Formats: sequence, C-alpha cells, structure tokens
Amino acid sequence: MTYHLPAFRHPHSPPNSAGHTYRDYEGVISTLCAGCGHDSISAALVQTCYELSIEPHQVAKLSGIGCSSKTPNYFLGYSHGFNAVHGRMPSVATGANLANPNLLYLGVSGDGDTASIGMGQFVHAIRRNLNITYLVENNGCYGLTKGQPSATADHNSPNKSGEINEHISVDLCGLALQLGCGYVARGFSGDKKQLIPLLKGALTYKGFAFVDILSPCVTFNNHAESSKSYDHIRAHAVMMGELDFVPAYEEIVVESAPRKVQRVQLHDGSSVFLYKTGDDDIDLSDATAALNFLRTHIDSGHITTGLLHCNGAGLELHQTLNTSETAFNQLSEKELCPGNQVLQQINHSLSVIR
Amino acid sequence: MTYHLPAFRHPHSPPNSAGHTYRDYEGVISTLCAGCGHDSISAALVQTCYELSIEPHQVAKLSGIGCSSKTPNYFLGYSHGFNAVHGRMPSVATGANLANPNLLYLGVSGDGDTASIGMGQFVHAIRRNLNITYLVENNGCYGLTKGQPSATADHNSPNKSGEINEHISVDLCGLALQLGCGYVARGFSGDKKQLIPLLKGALTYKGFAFVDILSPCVTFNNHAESSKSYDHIRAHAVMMGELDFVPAYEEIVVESAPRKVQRVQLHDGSSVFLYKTGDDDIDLSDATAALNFLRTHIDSGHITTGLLHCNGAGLELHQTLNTSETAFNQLSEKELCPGNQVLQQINHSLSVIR
Amino acid sequence: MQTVNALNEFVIKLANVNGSGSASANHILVSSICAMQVPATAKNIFPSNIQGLATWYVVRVSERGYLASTNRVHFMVCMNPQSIGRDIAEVCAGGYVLYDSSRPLSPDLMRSDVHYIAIPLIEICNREYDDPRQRQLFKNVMYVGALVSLLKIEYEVACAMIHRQFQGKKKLIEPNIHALQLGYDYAQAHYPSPIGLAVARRNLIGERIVIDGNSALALGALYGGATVATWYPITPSTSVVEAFKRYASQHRVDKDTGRCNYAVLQAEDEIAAIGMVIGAGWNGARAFTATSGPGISLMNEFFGLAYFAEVPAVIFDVQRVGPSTGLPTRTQQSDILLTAYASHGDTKHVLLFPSTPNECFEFAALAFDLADKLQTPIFVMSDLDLGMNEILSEPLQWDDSRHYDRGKVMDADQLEALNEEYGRYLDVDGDGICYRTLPGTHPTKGSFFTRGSAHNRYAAYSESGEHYADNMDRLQVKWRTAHQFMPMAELLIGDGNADIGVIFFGSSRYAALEALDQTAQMNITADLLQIKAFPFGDEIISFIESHQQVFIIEQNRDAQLCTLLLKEYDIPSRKLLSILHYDGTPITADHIIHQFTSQLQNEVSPDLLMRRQAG
Amino acid sequence: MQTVNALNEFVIKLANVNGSGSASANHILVSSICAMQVPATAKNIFPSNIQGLATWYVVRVSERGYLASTNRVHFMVCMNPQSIGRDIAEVCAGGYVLYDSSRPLSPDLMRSDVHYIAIPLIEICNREYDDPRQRQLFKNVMYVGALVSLLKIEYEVACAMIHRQFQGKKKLIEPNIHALQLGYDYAQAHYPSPIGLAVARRNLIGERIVIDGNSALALGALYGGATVATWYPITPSTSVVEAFKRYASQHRVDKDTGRCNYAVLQAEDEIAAIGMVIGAGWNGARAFTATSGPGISLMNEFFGLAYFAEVPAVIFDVQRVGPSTGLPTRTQQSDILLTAYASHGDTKHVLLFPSTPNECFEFAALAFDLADKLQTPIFVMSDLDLGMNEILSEPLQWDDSRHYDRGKVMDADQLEALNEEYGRYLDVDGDGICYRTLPGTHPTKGSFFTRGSAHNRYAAYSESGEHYADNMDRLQVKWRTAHQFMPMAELLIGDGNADIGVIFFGSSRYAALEALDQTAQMNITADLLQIKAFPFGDEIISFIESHQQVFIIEQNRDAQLCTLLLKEYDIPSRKLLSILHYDGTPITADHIIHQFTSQLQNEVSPDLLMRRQAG
Ligand SMILES: Cc1ncc(C[n+]2csc(CCOP(=O)(O)OP(=O)(O)O)c2C)c(N)n1
Ligand SMILES: Cc1ncc(C[n+]2csc(CCOP(=O)(O)OP(=O)(O)O)c2C)c(N)n1
Ligand code: SF4
Ligand code: SF4
Ligand SMILES: [Mg+2]
Ligand SMILES: [Mg+2]
Repeated sequence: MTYHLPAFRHPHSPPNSAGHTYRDYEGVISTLCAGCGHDSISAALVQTCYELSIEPHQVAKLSGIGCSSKTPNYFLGYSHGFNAVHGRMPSVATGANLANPNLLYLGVSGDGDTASIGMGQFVHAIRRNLNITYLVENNGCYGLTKGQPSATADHNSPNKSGEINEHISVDLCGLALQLGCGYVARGFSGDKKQLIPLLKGALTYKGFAFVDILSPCVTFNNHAESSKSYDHIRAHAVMMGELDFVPAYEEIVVESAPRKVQRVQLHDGSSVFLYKTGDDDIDLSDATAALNFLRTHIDSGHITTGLLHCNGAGLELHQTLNTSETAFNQLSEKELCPGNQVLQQINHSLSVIR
Repeated sequence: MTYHLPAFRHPHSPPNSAGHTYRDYEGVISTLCAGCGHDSISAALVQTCYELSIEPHQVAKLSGIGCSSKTPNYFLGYSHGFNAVHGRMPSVATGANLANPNLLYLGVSGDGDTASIGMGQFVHAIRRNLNITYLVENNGCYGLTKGQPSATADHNSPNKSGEINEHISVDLCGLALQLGCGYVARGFSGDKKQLIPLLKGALTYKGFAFVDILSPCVTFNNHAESSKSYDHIRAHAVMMGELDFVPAYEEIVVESAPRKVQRVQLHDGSSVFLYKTGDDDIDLSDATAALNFLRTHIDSGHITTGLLHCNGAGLELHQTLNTSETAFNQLSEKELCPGNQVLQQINHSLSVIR
Repeated sequence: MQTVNALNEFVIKLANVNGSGSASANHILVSSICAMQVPATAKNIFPSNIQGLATWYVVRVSERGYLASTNRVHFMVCMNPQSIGRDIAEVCAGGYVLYDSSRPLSPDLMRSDVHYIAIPLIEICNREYDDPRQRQLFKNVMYVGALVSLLKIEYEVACAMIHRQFQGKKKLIEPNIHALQLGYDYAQAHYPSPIGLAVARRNLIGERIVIDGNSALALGALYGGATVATWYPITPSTSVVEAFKRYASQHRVDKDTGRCNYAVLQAEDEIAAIGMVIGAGWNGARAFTATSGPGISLMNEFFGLAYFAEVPAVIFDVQRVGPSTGLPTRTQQSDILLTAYASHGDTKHVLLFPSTPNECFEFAALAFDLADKLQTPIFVMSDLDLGMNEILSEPLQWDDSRHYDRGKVMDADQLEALNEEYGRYLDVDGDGICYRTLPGTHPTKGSFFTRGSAHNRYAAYSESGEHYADNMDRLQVKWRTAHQFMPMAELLIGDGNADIGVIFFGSSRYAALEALDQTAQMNITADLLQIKAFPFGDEIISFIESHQQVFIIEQNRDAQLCTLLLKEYDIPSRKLLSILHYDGTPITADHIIHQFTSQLQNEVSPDLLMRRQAG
Repeated sequence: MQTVNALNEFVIKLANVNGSGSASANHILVSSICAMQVPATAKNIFPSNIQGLATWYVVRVSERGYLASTNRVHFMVCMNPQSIGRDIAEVCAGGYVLYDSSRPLSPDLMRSDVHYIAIPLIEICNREYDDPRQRQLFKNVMYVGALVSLLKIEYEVACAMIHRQFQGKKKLIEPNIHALQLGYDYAQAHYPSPIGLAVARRNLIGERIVIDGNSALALGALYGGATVATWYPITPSTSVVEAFKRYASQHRVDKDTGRCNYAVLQAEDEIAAIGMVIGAGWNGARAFTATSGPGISLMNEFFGLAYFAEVPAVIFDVQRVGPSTGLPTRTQQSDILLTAYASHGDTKHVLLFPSTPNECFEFAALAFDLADKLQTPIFVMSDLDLGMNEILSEPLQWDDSRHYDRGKVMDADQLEALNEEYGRYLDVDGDGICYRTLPGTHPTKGSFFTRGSAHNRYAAYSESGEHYADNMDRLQVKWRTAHQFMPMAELLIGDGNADIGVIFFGSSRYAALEALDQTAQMNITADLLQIKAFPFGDEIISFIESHQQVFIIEQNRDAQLCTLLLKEYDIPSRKLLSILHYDGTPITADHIIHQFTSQLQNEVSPDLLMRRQAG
C-alpha cells in the first residue's frame, strides 16, 4: 500500500476525446501490498479506459472476494461497483447486464474466485456469451486468506512454505477456449505494453472477452519455484505476437513492414492487429489451433501470453434473448404493465363458464 | 417402467469367477420411463460387473439427483448407495473415498447434475484425480424436472416444444480432456457392445475415469431434431475404434490380424485393446490429439464415441495425500489417539514458563 | 348394504398411473362439473417420477363451496393395478368403486360395504382401437364417459369441455367424443343414472375462474413490472417461470420491433439464479426467481448480501416437503424459519403468505413494490398445494390507476440538486431507508460501491465497529418501518370477541374456513385470523392478547410460524397452541377439527407439552 | 497532571501497521510478562487485508486474573501514523503514549493529560541498520526493549523469550537481543524505570499454557479421532485446519511406513468441503470441516441432507461478524439461529458452545462421539475472539481410559446374527437412534441406500405420508435423546439462590466472570450460568424458573440464543433480558456491567422494549 496519495499522478495528462483527464479514471488509494501485481493491472485499466475515452460512469465494475476483487475500488471512481460474494460475480454481472445492456461491464476476479468456488458460474457465463470483459488476476494462490494454493497453482511445485501442490493446474485460457469463449487472451501485470491492447480489445469486444492476467502475489507466491512469480514469468513467457489496438474512429493504416500481420475486426469497427514475432503461425479465429498452441507450449514449460483467440461469430446474451433496445430499467409502466383490460381477457380464458 | 419384475432375467447365467450369478448384480425394479436410455446403462453395468467378477458389496454407488441419479438403486442391490444432493455427488464421493480407498467407487450423474449445478465439483474431482468411475448419463435435458435443456443440449437446435437453445453446448469429454482427466470415453446407451468394454476399462482404471454416455430421454428429448435422440446418435456416431478389454487374470494374446492395435495397460495389469477401424490415427495416450480429434469431428456434426484417452501417469488422490494403507474407517483407537503423554508434551511446548 | 346418497357434495378420487395421459381426461371431468355451475376442485397427487408410478386426482364436488382437500372418498376410479388395494380400502362405506372389469377383480379386493361398478375398459378399447397408445389414452376418456352417465353430468357439457380442451388440436376432438360416448353408453346400459351420487346444475360459479397459484404468481410478476426472471428448474416452482414466460411472450413483446420487454434465463443453479436477480435489482430492473426448499438453502449466502447491501430482490418460494430432497411432489409450509432469518449473521427478511390464487397475484405484484421500497429481499411463501392445483377463484383485478412504487432512487437531476454529499446509507428521512442510485446515472455524482463487507454511511469500506453498529441499528429502524407496509392480518370469521382465536396463514385457508364452519355448527365459537405477512402487525398481537387461547394452524412439524411470534413479540407461549400437519398431504378440515377439539378438551395437550419440554 | 499508577494491573495497546512484522515483537512482550508469572492476555485486532492497514495488539496485565478484553488503555505504543490520532485519544487520563520521536509529533496530537514517551526509533534504526527490512523489523523489538525498561520487566526474561521465539532460526537471536538492548538502553537513559506502571514477578501462572481456541479445536479433533479434514480457506477458521495438519503430521504419521493416518483436503468451496465430510462420515471415518458464516450459509443444503439421512458430521464454526462478508476479522456470535435450524424443512441441530481453549479441546473431541452416537451434524460454535487469540489456559488433559463411542454401527457378525430384517431407520431401542452399517461390511446383508428423499424404516424410497411422518417423529424422539448427551450447563458464580440470574455462552465467559466479580463488589448478587450446548437441559429451565429476572449475554444484535430459549421452552419472555454486544470487538466487562445495571434500574429497558415490540 502506498500510504500517501500522490497529489496528482499524471499532472500533465491532456483530456482525452471524451474530455476526461487521466485522473477521472482513478479510484481510491489501493490497500494492497506494495508491489502486488494487481495494482499494476488497475493502473493498466486506468490507462486503457483513458485511452479508449470510455465514459467512466458508463462502466459497471463487478467483482467477487479476494485481493483482486478489491481492486475495482482502486480505479474508475465515478463508476458504480459491486463487490459480490466469493466466486459469484458472473451471476451478478449477468443480472446487471440483463437490466441494462448499455453499460460497459467489467468483471474482475481472482484465480481462487474464478477457478475454485466460481468455476461453475465462470463456465456458464461463457456458455451464454455474456457481454462482459472478464479479468482474472491470476497469482496461483489465495492472497487474501494468506497464500493457500489455488486451482491454477502449478502442478508439482512447492508453495512458499515448501508444500508441493499435487493437483492438476487449471489453465483458464485453455478452459475458456474449450468452452467456446470468443475472446481469449493472456497478459502479465508486469507487461503493460502488451496488456493494454489486450484490455482494449476485450473492452471493445461484444460478448464474453476473457483475459487471464498473470499477477504475482509478492507476499505469498513470488518465490523462486513459483511459476506465478515475476522472475519465472519473465523467463518463460512466450508471446503470441505483438499486439496493436486501433479504435473504430481512428484511421486504420496497416503497416507495410514485412512482418506478418493479422487483423481482427471487432463489432464496433475497431481492430486488433497481431504482428507475428516468432515462428508459430496461428490463425486467431481458430480456437482449436489456439488450444493446440497453448497445450503444446505448456507441455514444454512455457507460458503463452498474448491474444490467443478472437472470433466475432457468437450472439451475445441479449441477442439470443431478443430483448428490447431500451434497457429494462428504463421501460415505462406502460410498457411493463399490460393493464386491466388484458387481465380481463386472461380471466376470460380461465373462466369456468365461458 | 416394467410393472412386473421378471422372475429371473438370466435364468441360466453361470456363476462368475467370484461365484456370483448375474442376479447378484441386479437391483430393484426401475421406475424410469419405458425405453429410457438410462435403463440400458444400468443393464450394461450389471453385465460389466458380472463379467469383471466384482464383489457386489465392495462397490459404493454414488449419485446426485435426477432420473439418471436414481439408477444406482436399479443395479448392484448388495452395494451401499448414496443419493446425494443435486450436483454434489463428486464431493460426497471424495469424502467416502478418503475414508476407505479399498472399495470400488462408481459415480452416476446426469448432464444437468454434472454440467450445470455440479460443474465446479466435477472439474475439481478431475483435478484431484479421485479414484472413481464417473458416468454421465447424458440426455441433453433435465428429465426429472420435465425436459428443460441442459448445458449439453445442442447449440441452435429446438427442444421438444420447438424452443431453440442458443447457448453453447458443453462437450463433457472435451472438458475432461482439457482438464487433464486420465481416462476419457464416450459411449451410447444403445450400443452395449461398445459400452461394456468402456465401462470395464473405467472400473479397472486407477484414477478419475470418465465415461460420457449418450442416453436418450424418450419422454423429453428423443424427437427428430435432438442430437441426443436414438436416431440422431445412430446416424452421426463416429467410432474411435473397436474396443476390447482383457482382465489381468486372463492371458493376453494380441491379435495378429492386420488391423492396427493399440494396447493400453491399466494399473492392475488389465489391458484395453483398441482396434483401429477408420482412417483416423490417434494415440490414446495423447490428450491433445484426442481433443483435436473430438473438436474436428464436432465441427463436422459428428459424435465421437469410444475410448478417447487413457493415460496411467497421474497419481490418484490417496497417493498424493500419502495416506495409510489401512482405510481410515478401520484404524484403531491406538493409531488415532496420540494419548495423554503426547498431550503433556504439547502442553509443555505451549506452557508459559518452561 | 348402506349407500352414500349425495347431490353435489361428494368426492371422486381417480387413481391413475403417471404418464398414462389421464390428466386431460380428469380435467374434462372436473371442468364439466364446474361448467354446470357446481363448485368443484381437484387436487393432483403425483409422484416424483415421470412415468409408471401411482398418481391420484381428487375431485371434490361441493355446492357448499368447500374447496379444501379432504380424505373422505365416495367414489374411487381404480385405474392403477399397483395401488388398487389401498385405493379400494380408502372408499367410505356405502361408496363406489369403478374398475376395469376386462379382467376379473381378485377376490381379496372385494369389500361387502361398497358398490362396484365394472366397466370392461380394456376390452372395449381393444375392440375399438389398434394403436396401443390410443388404447391407453382413450381408456381414460371412456371412464369419464361412464362417470358422466353415473353422476348424471350433462352429456353436452362434457362434449363442450372436450371441444375446449382440444381447441388447438381439433383432430383430437372427434375421437375423444367417441371414447366418451363409448363409456357413457356402457354405463347407461349397465348402471342407473344417476347412482347414489349425482351432479345437478346450479348457479354457483358466476364469474369465477380456475387458476393455480403459480400462474397467479406469474401474472402478479408480469403486472408488477418484473422484467428479469431467472430460475433453476425445481418442482413445484417450475411452472411459475414457465407461466411467466408464456404470459410475457403474449403481453410483453414490442409490437413494432418484436423484441422482448422481459428476459427469462435458466441459470446453472439456484445460487446463480439469485445472483442474477440481485444483479438486476442493483441495476434497477424488477427481478425475481422462483424456487423451493433446496434452492432456498443454496441461496442463503446471497440473501445475506442482499439484506446487508440493501438490494431489492423477489423470491417466490413454492414450498414442498423437506428436509433435504424430502417429498418433492408433496406440500408443506416448512421454510418459514429458514427464510425469516436466512443467512449467517443478524438478518431478518420480509415474508408474504398468500392463501389464494388471488393473493398470489396481489402479493407477487406487491412484492416488487416492497422490494424497491425496502431495498431488501421479499419472499412470497406459497406451497405446492396452492401453487400447482387449479383453484376456483374470483377473477383477477388490476387497478389501472395504480402506480409502481420504485422506492427511493435518485436520478441525475436529484443528484445534481443535492447540496450535501450523497450517502448511499445515509438515513436522511429517519425511516431507515436510504436513497440509492443506479449505475450510469450521473457522470460524477452518486456512484458508490455496493458490498457485503461492512461500510459506513457513504458506502465506503469501513472496519470501524461504530460504523458497523450504526448501520446494523439503522437496518433495525428499517425493519420497524417495514411493519407499516405489510398487508394487515384479516379477521375472516367472527367479530374478534370470542374466547378462542384461530390463526392460519397460506394454503391452510380453505381447510381452516371449512373447519370453523363445522365447529360453529358444533356450537364452538372461535375467531379466525389470517396472517398475511412477516413482520407481524400490531393487529396480530392484539388478536392474541384479546383471546384466551389461540390456535395456530401450520403445515410443518416444528410450529415454525409460532416460533416467529414467540421470538419477535412478548407473548406468553402457553397461550399458543399448535395445530400441526406435516405428512405432505394438504391439510384437511377434519384434521383441524380433530386437533382443535381434542386440545380444547385437554386445554394443554400432551402433544404440545412434548414440544415445549423437549424442544 | 494525574498519573496512572498500577502494578500488574493495566493495559498496553500497541498500534501497528500490518505486514510490518510487529507480531513477533509484541509476542515477546506478552510472553515476558507471563514468564514473570503475572497473568497477561493479548488480543490481536487485525484488518481484512495483508499489508499496510492498522492493526492493534492489546496486552492486558492482570494479577487479579482478568482475561477479558477491555477498552481501557493505560499505555499506548503508537507505531502507525495512520491511526495515531485515534490511538492517542483512546488513552485514559494519566496514561502513557510511546511514539517514535525521530520526527516531531504534530502539535494537535499533544494531550495535556497523558505522559509522552519519546523514543527516536527510526533514528536509532537508521543509525544501526542499512537494510530497510531490518530497520523495519528491529524497530519493533526496540520498542519492546523500551517497554521492558519502562515497566521494569526482567531483562533476562525478555532475552529468554527471544531465545525461545527464534529457536528454529538461531541466527536471528543475536540481532534481536541487540535491538532489545538498544531500546532498553535508550529508555533507561531517558525515563524512569519503572514509570507509574510496573510489572513485578508473582507466582500466578503455574502449569498454565497459552493456546488459541483454534489450535485447541484442532487438538480436540486429533484426539477425538478425526481422520478427514476438508475445508475452504476463510478467516477466522483457517488456522483450525492448519493446526490440525501440523499436529497430525507430527502425531499421526505411521513411523514404519511414513504414511499418514489422516487426510487434509482443501476443497473448491464450502459446499464441497461439507459434502466430503458427509461422504467420509457415511463411510465410517470421523471427519470435520472448519468454516465461518459465509461457509455455513453455503453448506445449508448439505446440513439438511445429513440431518435427514442421518450421517455423522462435525462442523467447527468459528464465527465472525455478519451478515454477508461483514467484518471478516472481527468477532461475533451471530450464527446461532442459522445453525440451530439450518436448511429448509423441519430441522434442528446440535450446537456446542465452548468458552475456553480447554472447552474447545473437550467439545471438539466430544463432537465426534456425539456425531457418531446421534448420527447427525454437530456444530461446535467458536468465534474469532476465542479462536484466534492466545489465552492463558489450564493444561489440556486426555483420559487414556476414555474410549471413542462409535455409536450404533453393525459389523458383519452382528448382521449375520440378526434374526429380523435389518432396517436402517428402524428404532429398535426406542431412543430414536437406529443402527447403521458401513459400505462393504457384509456380502449380502445390511446394504442400504442413503438418500435425502423420504424413506421408510428400511431405507427404501417411499412417497407415503405415513412413512414420512413416522420418520420425522422418530427424529423428534432422537432429538429428545440428544438432551441427555449434552454437556450440562454450569453454575460458575453463586449458589443458585439469588434473585437475578445471568446466562452466557461461548467467548463471553471472561467478561461475564469479570463483570459479576465487579458487580458483587457493588453488592449486587447474581448467579452466573454457562450454557454449553443446544438442545438445552432441564437445569437451564430450572435456573430460569428459579430466578426472578434472567439476563442473557450475547454477542449479536438479535438475541439469537434467547430466541432458541423462547422457542424451545415455555418461558415467559418478559423474564428474559438481553445484554447484547455486536460491534465486532470482543465483549467487555464494562459493557456487561453497564447494560446489566441500567436494565436492572429500569426493570425493562427501552432497548428491550424496542426489540419486543418491533421484532
Ligand atoms: C464463501 C466464502 N468462502 C471463503 C471466503 C474467504 N476468502 C476470501 S478471499 C478468498 C480467496 C481469494 O483468492 P483469489 O480469488 O485468488 O484472490 P487473491 O486474493 O489471490 O487476489 C477466500 C477463500 C469468503 N470470503 N467467502
Ligand atoms: C438444489 C436442487 N435444485 C433443483 C432440483 C430439481 N432437480 C431434480 S433433478 C434435476 C435435473 C436433473 O437433470 P439430469 O441431471 O440431466 O438428470 P436426468 O433426469 O436428465 O437423467 C433438477 C433440476 C433439485 N433436486 N435440487
Ligand atoms: S497478499 Fe498477495 S495478492 Fe494480496 S495484496 Fe498482497 S501481494 Fe497482492
Ligand atoms: S423422463 Fe427421460 S430421463 Fe427420465 S426416466 Fe423418462 S425417459 Fe428417462
Ligand atoms: Mg489469487
Ligand atoms: Mg439429463
């Protein structure tokens, strides 16, 4: 925790196209441990929203319980937030989204919150293609309850006190891909440069956009043997390619450099560009290929980061439910209440002697 | 439901090597709908256990809630059974298994029971490699509550009353593979010949053995458009190969026919043989290959049945916990209670002035 | 041999096998009687399985207007060989047994004190139909035909009911009428018309409708402005959401765009269902879930969140028999204690107890106003008996001048106009209810963080014991405010001056009314009070205070509502006597009369002593 | 200026920042005092966060032996700039404030009625150490050194405590002693030794140990024969399982094979944790889970299953502040109602209320016998205050002649010898408790199906109302049987003949004892009764009956235990007055005395009236 609120973090940030300064995207001071990966993610979110010129109050922030789930308090202070119960944020987000599709829904969770107690809700929110940006701030442990291994803790590696975790580790990106999630990415809290375009893509994507963000817990899971430590991630990360995000309102100029470029167009016209860096060649729209890539690299001890999959095919929940354009919470009594005349017709259909 | 109990279903079945007749493996009369796939699975289980010469009372049958979860009452009447609450059989089975590893654990669930309310427990039982045979009697709907779509209901296909299911369908085999499950198979209640060796392999496997069994609900989900109908499955099944199961005590003679044969040896020395039938060539020990195979075939509208993956590498839960050979429920007071002398040592270590 | 003779006042029980298609035939029977303007109710007693087990349909014909369940059976239709022994044993002496005489009845099923009516149903079917499914289905309509003759139900009325039943599937009308005729003719040829029991046209129905409580809840939700319905299938609540979906698809779809002004979402389990309701409520939509006991248990954690974070939510609890899976297709009122104090920590919840489909409709709509006004979960406590049986009811009414009360929600203008700092949990009006804002309302004002962790008046996270206690005390103030919004208890019988008072709530209504009607004829006067909600109003306390002895009718083992009374108010517990019924069948007037009179005689019965001493 | 003068009877509060390593230093302080055989207890008040927020450690030195929490602070050690304002304000007039004088204290923090002790801790640290982590850590030991001098704690004892603390990490001993010395020397040089407060060696500790309730629960489970511990991490229960694992790894590993005679499994959530316990219990292992409020809420459905299917299970509920997430690191007794009637349908559960670590140990072990004997879930209701604070306690004792009571379990021979048909739910002994069998016991006899759905006496699925009610009534008989197994309530103060009775349960013990000790000095005589379990024994009813007025001390808002009394027994509610405390801090004697005496004066206080009338 930084005890003193820096008077002005970005004193010279100019207003963005929506007229907001950087400051308008900040929240209250974090109470997390100094150096916690989660704080970097909050910072990246602030920058992302600032750069995307999102209206802060048009965002609804939802989370579960955990250090990670506390973070929505630390950014976007003008947004409403909802710290739900442990592991159940997806359902609360689903209900909120049903009530009003016109806000931007940002779900923040932890690996404990999502991969243990919240596994069921996570899977089913993906199944329904809820229109949300869903972040897991993944540190392989339960920070807030003092460091127990989570379901994403490495298989066969020791925790801080030397105990070996013998259970299979859940790869949330692999899971999301297998479940048919349309936007799947992995970032690292320590790599803002890569993280921000991933977040931009996710926030612009219409449907369930999942970003698994490796976010070291400096207090409980940053020791040498942990694959969720800063050092390990830096040493073992394999980047899927360099990413660039171009909002809908900017002119798109595809770089003519010899690097191979993949462009993914999002629903609102924005684009994500993937610049190939290594030898691997994977089609971003092919989930099976992504899954293969991921599994192969895991087998050889690597951590894949970057945009793994992006596909615009699925209908998001409001589309499948064919709901009104007007948010439910804005519908008038006239639209809601069929009135007594209709009720008398219903009575008639139920009347004994008609 | 068959109203009259047939006096003796297999009047001439000889005793098996454990001295039991077929009858010893039966249960009370089913109360399911006539023609329900689940009843065929019960019958297959009876035959499987009979043929494997399993001691009936050494099996613990566990289930959740649903038509499928009722079935453990209909086979192995000499076994104890536990009809737990909806979706939570895996945890009850885990506890039971911890108390006594020396029984054979058979979990029976439905697609509602496992893929909806039970998703979290299913995933985590796999993660821990609980030593259990876990069957999902998969009919794509909630039979007992009258036919609502389940999470395995086909994407974009209508239910009996014509409503389209727009949510992504969960492929439980794909999920199990992605999660690292060591034994993954898919059977069909209508194909006993294939199902029985799959069940034999599963019951003999040490660790989490998952068999997804397509099992049509004749009352609510057997209409023409349902991929879980008898007709559809028969028309679209792609068999991974023909299977044969050879128990440990039988001599193994690998057929010398020109067909390609894969042999998988199980922990107790039994073997599963896979005879290649089609063109696809997949290594049973390669989960990534199996996942690919599965995903590719789903994309082309096919239903893959057969043994998808079998791998003997993982340690089952008791091994990872390094528990005693004696079942906990057999430990004596001497082994359990450290006694007052030890307590006085503990007191000493806690005493204020020592 | 004695013969039961009764006109318009008797009970027919139909014993069927489930999945055999008897429901539609039985429905023709009861609606024909009603169509002759003679009150009749039907109770459906069905197993927790889909096909092949015993199911009963009990039709009570009562021109006195008794709508309660009863265990007296005057006429038994035996269509289930599994249960025939039990079924025949149930018939009262002098009553009738109709059976399929295609095969001879086993001699041990012959009673000397009942009349047997032998109709060779299978024989006729086999003669008439080739298709086994048809044989099965038309057998049912055939016994209805026989009953039409035996009870002298107007034949044309029965035909009209067949027409109405198969409106959508016109092809089925002719064959059904044919089957009806076959049964009718056989009975006409072999038995008198009427037998000792008969139905004769009256004028006792008027405008009344038949509707089950679950459909009424659904309509209440529709009229109450619910837009989000989330659920997980569970008997006996499933049909609430199904009915909501059906009605909403008819009356809530935008004519121009074809888009829905509602969303129905099947959740992955009950925890998710209530989470969605809370999310929607937080975001300003009126939302509900419908469930039953196991779902209520699972939702516990979320109820506490909604209580503490003050989020509106509506829960329809259609109660069934617990504990655990219990008897999923039987009725009970046994979730009272759990819902009243649901979730860990100090919590209290508002409960509404509808006793008729009309009240289901009213209280469902009311629940949404209450949830918004009190910013808390509201439980509408129905049960299987009320929810899944069609009940003769007054037509539903909606006052078009009525407006939704959205409670204290600040919009952008109000926020703009605010002089002081906005505080989500600031009790500016002194009623314990604070102003909320919806996400996205204002660019810079009124945003706050909703959380289940402790907070101060400005919704900021706080670990201060003072802030915490301040908030908990305000929630108590809100609870006191809630009292004034609750529907008042109603005196249904008596003038309040009797020595003995009787209290009931929920679906015990019809049995209680009948019982007190009967005891009045035995010259026992008692006042009957209906409790409609928790927290309890002063009128309930006065009622108890002003009576020497008060009986409380409950359909549970542990006298759960009585516990709430004892806990929440300073009532001497020996004043309260319980009439308990908990075997899963709907309570009957006979049961009430028996427990009432025997306890009256003993003043304090051994039963009650047991409860008191042993806890 | 007034000065607090006290010998062996005062309170030091240490205000720290969490994650700054103060715990170990503070521990040296309190154990040094105890080692001088002067009773001292410490309460740890910590935030729900890992690093950087305010945390307090309150050391009460009391040769009178008072172990309760208290709000009086005689000496404040201010190590947290965030909270220093509040901290200084808390000190009683004439008390002391120790602060880091490396920077000058802001003038608005200067009080004229307290003594300031200025130690330039950071300055000394910066001079002595280069490593920032060392500076941080040794600063803490340094203020302990200063306190040793100021309070005249024996220096050698403090050194010995450092030795003991760092037994495992010997390298740390020297530098810690050095830091101690630095603080000590500075204080010696600048302040009198002792100041007005002092510690002097006594002989008041004897054999006593210091242990927290959670460790004691863990040892109780170990000695009670628990083999399966499943859990999901949640404050404040986490350390129960951690301690169990630690002790089991020391005392439950087979010497020859190295294999474990226990299993500890972290579940994916609380629902899974209780499911595992039930599975293990069904299969004959003694199993438990430890959790807190949110976990209890989530486990509700499974509790009903275990009640109805009659499976042994032990649940340690280490209560924290609800509702919802509430205050996860503060204490409360507010899960009483929820656990007593947990789950839908008619259910009742056995609760045990330990009030000391010794009782935690005893009741934990007892719980496993009770679970096996009663074949039902047993809840051991501890709380954060009792569970997570180290408390001066009598040594634990285990009677080696004691045997586990496994209850009614039939083995193969018994089954073989059985003449009648085995019935799982057959009440052969008339006590409501039936014989169970374990899976795999016998090839052909005694197998049965365990289910949450209704069943007959032979464990067969049954939808018969009679079977259902028969079973529910037998469960009531079992509940009556349970009474005789419960630990009896104990009269701790008085002879039972006073007019006024006071009842407490659980962790209110120390404050209740202290309060009644104090009021006795005010010439108010009252009898003090400790309730140890639910269901309540006759001795509790007699106690209430034989007193004119009975006060019940509870650490919750809604008088939850009082509700249980009112519901379960025929007690006139106006006889019971509540002393409630619910702000999350442990209850104090002052609070009890205040509420007790003011209610005595008013007879019926407005507070209570409010509760009664408003519900
Ligand atoms: C129902 C319930 N169970 C347990 C807890 C305790 N708890 C709080 S946070 C947490 C784990 C958080 O882990 P994660 O989601 O990974 O977040 P992190 O702190 O690591 O960021 C747990 C178990 C709780 N709050 N609620
Ligand atoms: C907590 C809870 N919620 C809901 C139910 C109601 N319920 C019983 S069975 C079932 C679905 C069963 O579906 P599935 O597992 O697919 O079994 P099937 O009947 O199709 O074989 C449901 C929702 C329940 N028993 N418990
Ligand atoms: S405990 Fe770990 S996850 Fe929590 S704030 Fe500290 S570093 Fe971050
Ligand atoms: S409803 Fe469907 S799943 Fe259930 S028994 Fe009938 S056919 Fe089988
Ligand atoms: Mg984490
Ligand atoms: Mg199913």
